[in-house]
Amino acid sequence: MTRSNIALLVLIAAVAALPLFGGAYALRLGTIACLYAVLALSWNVVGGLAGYPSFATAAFFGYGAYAAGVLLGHGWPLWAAIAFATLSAFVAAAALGAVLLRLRGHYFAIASLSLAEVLRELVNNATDLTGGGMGLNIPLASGAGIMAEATFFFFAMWGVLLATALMAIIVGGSKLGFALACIRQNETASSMVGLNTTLYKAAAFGLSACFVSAAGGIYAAWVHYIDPSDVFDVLYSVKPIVMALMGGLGSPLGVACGAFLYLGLEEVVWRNYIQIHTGVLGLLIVLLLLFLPHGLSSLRPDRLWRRAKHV
Amino acid sequence: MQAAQILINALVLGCLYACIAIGFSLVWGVLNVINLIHGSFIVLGAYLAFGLYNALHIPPWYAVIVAAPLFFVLGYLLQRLVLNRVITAPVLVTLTLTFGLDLILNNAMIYFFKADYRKLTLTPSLGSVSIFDVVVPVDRLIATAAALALTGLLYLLLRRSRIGRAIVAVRLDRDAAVLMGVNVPSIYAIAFGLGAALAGCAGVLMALIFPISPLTSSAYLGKAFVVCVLGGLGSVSGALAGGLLLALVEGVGSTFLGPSHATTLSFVLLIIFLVLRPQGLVGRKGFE
Amino acid sequence: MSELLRLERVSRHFSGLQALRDVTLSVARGEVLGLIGPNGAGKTTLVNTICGVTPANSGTVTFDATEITRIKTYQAARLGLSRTFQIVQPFSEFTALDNVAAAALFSQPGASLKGAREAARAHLAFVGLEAQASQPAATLTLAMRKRLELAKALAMKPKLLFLDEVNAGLNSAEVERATRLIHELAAGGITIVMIEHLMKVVLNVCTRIVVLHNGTLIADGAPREVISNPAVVEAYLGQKYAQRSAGHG
Amino acid sequence: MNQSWVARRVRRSFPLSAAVLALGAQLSAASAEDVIRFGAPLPITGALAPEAVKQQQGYDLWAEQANKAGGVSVGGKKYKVQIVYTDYQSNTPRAVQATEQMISQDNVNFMFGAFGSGAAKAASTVSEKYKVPTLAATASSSQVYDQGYKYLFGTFTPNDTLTTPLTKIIKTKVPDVKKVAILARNDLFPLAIAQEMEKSAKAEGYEVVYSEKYSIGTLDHSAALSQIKSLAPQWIFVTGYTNDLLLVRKQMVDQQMKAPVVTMIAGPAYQEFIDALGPAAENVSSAAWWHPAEQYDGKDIFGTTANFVKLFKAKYNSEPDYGQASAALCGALFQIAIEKAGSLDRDKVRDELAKLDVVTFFGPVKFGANGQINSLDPPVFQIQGGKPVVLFPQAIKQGDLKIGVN
Repeated sequence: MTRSNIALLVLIAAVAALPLFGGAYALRLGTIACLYAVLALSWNVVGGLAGYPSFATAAFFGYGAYAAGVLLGHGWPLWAAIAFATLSAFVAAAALGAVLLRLRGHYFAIASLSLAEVLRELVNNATDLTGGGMGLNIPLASGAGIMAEATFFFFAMWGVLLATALMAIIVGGSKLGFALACIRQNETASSMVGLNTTLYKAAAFGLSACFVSAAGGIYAAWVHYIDPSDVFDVLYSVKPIVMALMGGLGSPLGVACGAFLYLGLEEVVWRNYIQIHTGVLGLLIVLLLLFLPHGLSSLRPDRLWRRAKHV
Repeated sequence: MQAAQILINALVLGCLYACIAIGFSLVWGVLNVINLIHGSFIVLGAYLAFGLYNALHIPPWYAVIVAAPLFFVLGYLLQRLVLNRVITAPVLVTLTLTFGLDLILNNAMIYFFKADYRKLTLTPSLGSVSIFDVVVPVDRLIATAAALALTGLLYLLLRRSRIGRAIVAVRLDRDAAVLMGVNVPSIYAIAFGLGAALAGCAGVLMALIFPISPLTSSAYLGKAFVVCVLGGLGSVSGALAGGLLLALVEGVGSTFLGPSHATTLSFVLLIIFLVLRPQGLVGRKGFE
Repeated sequence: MSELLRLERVSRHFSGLQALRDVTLSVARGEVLGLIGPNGAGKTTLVNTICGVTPANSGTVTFDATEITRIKTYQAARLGLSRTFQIVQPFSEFTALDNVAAAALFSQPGASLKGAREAARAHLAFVGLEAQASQPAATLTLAMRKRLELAKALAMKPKLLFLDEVNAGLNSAEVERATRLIHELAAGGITIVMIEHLMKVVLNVCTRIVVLHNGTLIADGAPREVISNPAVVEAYLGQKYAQRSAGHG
Repeated sequence: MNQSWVARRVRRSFPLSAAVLALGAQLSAASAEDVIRFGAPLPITGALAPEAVKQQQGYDLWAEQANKAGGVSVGGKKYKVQIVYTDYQSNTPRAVQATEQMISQDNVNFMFGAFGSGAAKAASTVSEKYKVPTLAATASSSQVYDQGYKYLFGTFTPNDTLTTPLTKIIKTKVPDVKKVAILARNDLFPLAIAQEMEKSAKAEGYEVVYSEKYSIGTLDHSAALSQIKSLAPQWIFVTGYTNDLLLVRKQMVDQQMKAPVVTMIAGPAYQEFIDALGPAAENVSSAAWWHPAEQYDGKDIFGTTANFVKLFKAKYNSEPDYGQASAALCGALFQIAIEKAGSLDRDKVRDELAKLDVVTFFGPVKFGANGQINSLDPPVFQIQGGKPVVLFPQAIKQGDLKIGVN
């Protein structure tokens, strides 16, 4: 249990205290912060640990939103719908991963990117099941007042974040994490020492999907109305990568900090530059990648002299 | 009768798709960078054509000659000053970087050109020509002819000129090219400039047919992706093969399955090709 | 001595290039087989074909009485077929210990990470790298990395060990040391197939030699006879020289 | 391809400074002396950006007129009007977040709905919870008003009020229409209109030979159009936003498709559609919730329709369309309700809105129980000689339906 993992759990516990002093809007921001952290931590398993540039997060998020949304529409309780969304996402992603993860580099990136496109069009055309282009109404999970509902969904998303963080910590220290690190460094050598790369990659892809799908389900119940082009938006695939790059790839703590930092920047930028906020966001991404490739965590003084040596 | 119409439509559209994709394919093949700004370059080209036509009455097929150098310089500088710093980084960084640049360019276009849709309407509208009741609009024919000319020009450049040979050498084996005395960084910049020029010119031609708005950039980018993977990377023949296949699939697909399934079909096809034949129809295996 | 590995008419081509042509070969338990031949003869391809990196297009490969022609690389590793690479392939960011631990961990299903690290320490000691245990593999010298490869191969508890030019790029003292290690391994009962150009090492260590030329086996026998066989000399040094040497046998 | 360049796991003992959550949360709420603040979430970026420009023009025109006339009188005291804009990037969840942010952070008094039926519906859940009266200027689908919300009102009549009168006119004026083809954009509003159209057509005994959806962002419709052409329908009905309809119409001309009646909804009402297509727009029929040719004498701040059109042209030098008019109407309705309620109390203003029965420049305004307006006859019109000519309702009829679109 490295110090950084303990710090991560402390950070998540601190976030849980938000309802004590935050209003409804702060709770909404807190829920989105937990959502972003779930996306980034889940992506990190396949993108940071295994080094596979996955752009499939949006596909899993949309899948979870619609899977849970449809089930909630048919009267399922929230926890059952979320559980189904989580498990089915793991199985589907693992099976898909075994095929897609045979590709590498750009080809894998493009395949994972088009996964969301295919899923969105399938949902778009299954009008009688998902409402297609007309979107899907999700019945109110709990009819209570503003604060009650805001707090309920905040803790629901926070629960998923906690589960994701524990998963990330366990995987990091386990045989799976060790195997993924081997695969990232040299996949051929890994298979030469007896590592079944397809199995471990599929497991990593499944783990990167299940909690994102759970978060998608909670999200659907929270907004009460979803439509395909919103929940399968490519930004859900790109943002986790930027967050992970911001915080420093690989370590769960860095990735989580990256997620919170990203939300802070996005909120400030979105609020103050109404007309040009997407441009400002783009500028941030470019500057980050050009000048801080190892993420902001590499800004700490004692690391600076080492970085200078690299250049 | 209808089959002939679908076939002709697919042929014409296929060439346009090839023209949209060729610049993207060149940059991907040579620099091994997935250039997400490609769609916005096309839209910028369309705005240029719109501006030139409305202000100076220069029709698009001449505006192409103006667009090529302008976009080449834009692409060259962008690569030299920005992309070159991360060119050796893994796909993650370069792809996300071009995504950031696209956000900037696209937002700038919305801000300066306002988001509403513009359409370049030629005052003596060219109408359409029909050969034994298969109808093809003249402006589309012109765009297709120009597109073929553009891709042909690139083919000759890659085959005949020194710069072209150097670009192909870098695409095939960067390290070997360095040993042969090829100045790789400048070839990268030239190739990216060329890619941007091709995108700009494609945009000018698209202005003839499609409405102009920053919001269509993602549609163009999506087509470029699919065409590159179907046809094969970095080669003119690949772009043509991929373009024609995509146009045919979309045409047939939307006729028999309904138009809303056309895009689904093209992305499903993309994934099938990626898994079974990543090098595409005419591409060669053996490079990342 | 019972047979450990059998190849029957194994061929392998790479779209036009015929790398292996009808190779039939048998390796008995405990043998130290030298696999020699000029560059491009197909030696490494033969090893890759056996280990499943480039499966044979025709013919069969049987190992320890089970057919492994279509085997996946990781399954071959788990059966006890382990190899070192001609161009060294370490996990550069891992420490030397973790490199060997990875081999110990994944070659025996059910092994634990902790147990694998302990076993790794012993293998590192055997090849004389325990001092570098916590150093990242990328910072090791070539000789050390070669020995790390050896330690990794040993950590997989191999029945059959392929050494692919393990002495390439080493100075004479390092070669001396590597040869001593191979002697100890052979003494320990591990069957070894060595791809090697240094005749001094081959003659010193190998119990039998096979020669590969243009993908076909052209000689098989005791080291002394094989290297004086005219066909072998011709393969290595070309036509003209072969007649002259045959002249004064 | 070895990826150690960035993806190397960087050992770090302690993370960055504390989480940045606090950084983003606070924005100073403007001091609210005597100003009424209206929240207006708009899709300034993203796919619906062109619609945001129109909405903002409508809102700003009303605010300017209200302030020029000294402001809104609340129980005798005059209050200035201020509109708070935010961009929800044509992304429905962002519209929900923007609505809550404006209500709880910027303390707006009242809300204008987000653009379109989807976003308006999602955002209405938040404004309903906070009990903030919301006037949705562009939400026509009845599904938006099916959740029994008390604080949501909409100034567009249901979609079938557009398709039914149109079908009746075609039934009487063009007897040889038998087969109808429908092509709809796969999006909430265009799809809802297409479904209503299919119902109205079948009700009138027409045979719907083609009814398909095209996905958002489709660049080329030639395949679908050539299939429609082979079915030779007499009436072609296409729904979508301006860009889609421009594309479809141009490609119909490219394929020399002719039909007695071609109807397009939500495009021809915009001047850009007519300018961009020129002759190709001739005889295209359509329907919309409002039209500049109407002559109503309203009790609102704008008074007559003609006066509204004059003010709009003076400020933006272009013909107003139904989107801009509806946005301005929402402002005017809020003004009437606030002045009648004589207070800024949200419940009082809500009750006034619910009881409203007034003629405005937009037409007679009366809200049904579910909050959707039901007192308007959306005009049917056809583009003749480059100008939209009203065919229905009878009160403002300007011409008869011309047959034949080529």
